[in-house]
Amino acid sequence: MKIYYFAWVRDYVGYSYENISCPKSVKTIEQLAHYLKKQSDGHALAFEDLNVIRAAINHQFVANDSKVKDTDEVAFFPPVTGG
Amino acid sequence: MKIYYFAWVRDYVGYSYENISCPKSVKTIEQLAHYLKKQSDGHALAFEDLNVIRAAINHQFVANDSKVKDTDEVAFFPPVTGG
Amino acid sequence: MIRVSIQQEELDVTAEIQMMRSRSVGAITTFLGTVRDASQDSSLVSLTLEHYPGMSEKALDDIACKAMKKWSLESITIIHRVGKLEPAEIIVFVGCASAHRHDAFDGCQYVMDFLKTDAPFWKAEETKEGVVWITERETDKRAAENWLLHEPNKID
Amino acid sequence: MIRVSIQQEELDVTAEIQMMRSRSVGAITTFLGTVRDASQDSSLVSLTLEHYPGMSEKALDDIACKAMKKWSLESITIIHRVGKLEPAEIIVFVGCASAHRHDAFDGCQYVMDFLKTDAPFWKAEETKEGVVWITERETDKRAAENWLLHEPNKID
Repeated sequence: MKIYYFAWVRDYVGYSYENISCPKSVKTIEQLAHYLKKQSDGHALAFEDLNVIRAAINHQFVANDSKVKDTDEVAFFPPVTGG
Repeated sequence: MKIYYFAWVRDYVGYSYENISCPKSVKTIEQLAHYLKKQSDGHALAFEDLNVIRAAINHQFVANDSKVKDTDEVAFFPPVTGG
Repeated sequence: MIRVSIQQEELDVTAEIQMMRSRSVGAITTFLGTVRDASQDSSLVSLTLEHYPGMSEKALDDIACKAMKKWSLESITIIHRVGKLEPAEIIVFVGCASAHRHDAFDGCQYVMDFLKTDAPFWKAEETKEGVVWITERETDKRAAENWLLHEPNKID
Repeated sequence: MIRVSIQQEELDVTAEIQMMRSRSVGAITTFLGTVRDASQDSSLVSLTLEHYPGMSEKALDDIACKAMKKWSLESITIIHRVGKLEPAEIIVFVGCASAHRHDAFDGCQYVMDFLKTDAPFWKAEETKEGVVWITERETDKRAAENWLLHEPNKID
């Protein structure tokens, strides 16, 4: 699964992109976040509070309970602050 | 009294400016308009319908019953259409 | 800061915006009124703008002063062109600079709504059939009156 | 017509407005978001804008499409800069062209309100103390939500 990180989520994780093989048990964004949290101290900091993280699947904003597939492009980032 | 005309009011009157001596009986904008109406066929056409004419005294929009003095700068024009 | 100009010359939008930029400004809203050909057969040749010199500057300044009191604005620039203009040319430029975007938007819209009803400018349209003075629009009167009924909506 | 650009380069406001002018356009409303120094001691050094390439273009196009459906607009241009910007530099340009000014104003404000909440851009402020990511503003969320509650006010 292709995963992109932006802004401070990327700063904590230490990478802007990861290609990972998830266990079968990871079926939603929330489950994916919990799985990623265990990958490193940086990941743990990044995913500490899921309330301040947003996600997108294939360039669309999605809710935490949205289903993810191995072929999806997933992104994690803080609430947007453009404009 | 200095009187300025603008847009189609000026087109009908034929002048952009007149300096006139009003009779003492002319005390308001409305009375002035009625007085001017009698000056020429052009004036008559310009002041035919006072509902579609606006006035200013010394660069301020005023109502028809506003008092005018001989030393005032008065202007007659159609409703404004700028911008 | 209020800047007003009534001019025949074209205006330089980039330069005007440059004047409004500063460290404390976060939002600049501008309105450009352009010569629109509303005729059915695209027959508008030109638009001639007339004004009441002396009164027009004061009227625009009055409107800008009221907007500055009503919203938190750093500056307002109003440039109104006069004389003969061609289709698509700029007639009026209104710019409002503020720390926040809602003040900039509301201020700009307020200035335009009152400019349409309270500033002594008149337009004459020239088509193949001749020259016709444009008459007042009922919707413009209503737009200005709406501001008197509603207090500004301070979201930002 | 919808035009979107995400770029590091400065933008030319005059050229963008030129693209939006036409015989049938009477009103062009633009919004410029600029780098504001909100610090107490004027210590902002720079603002860095990051985005999600691929998604950001689509998000801006989506917002513009919704605005085009909601109001009578001839064109919308959205230019969002990314990278490192200095105080007072332009971050975003939104332009809406319409026959009438109320559509142009509402369209522009709508695009800005949703751009603040629905487009994947992030800002980091650099001051003497270091670099800090800016957090979401509650007022921006409310501004966007307001559009979902109210239908546009067709005065013009």
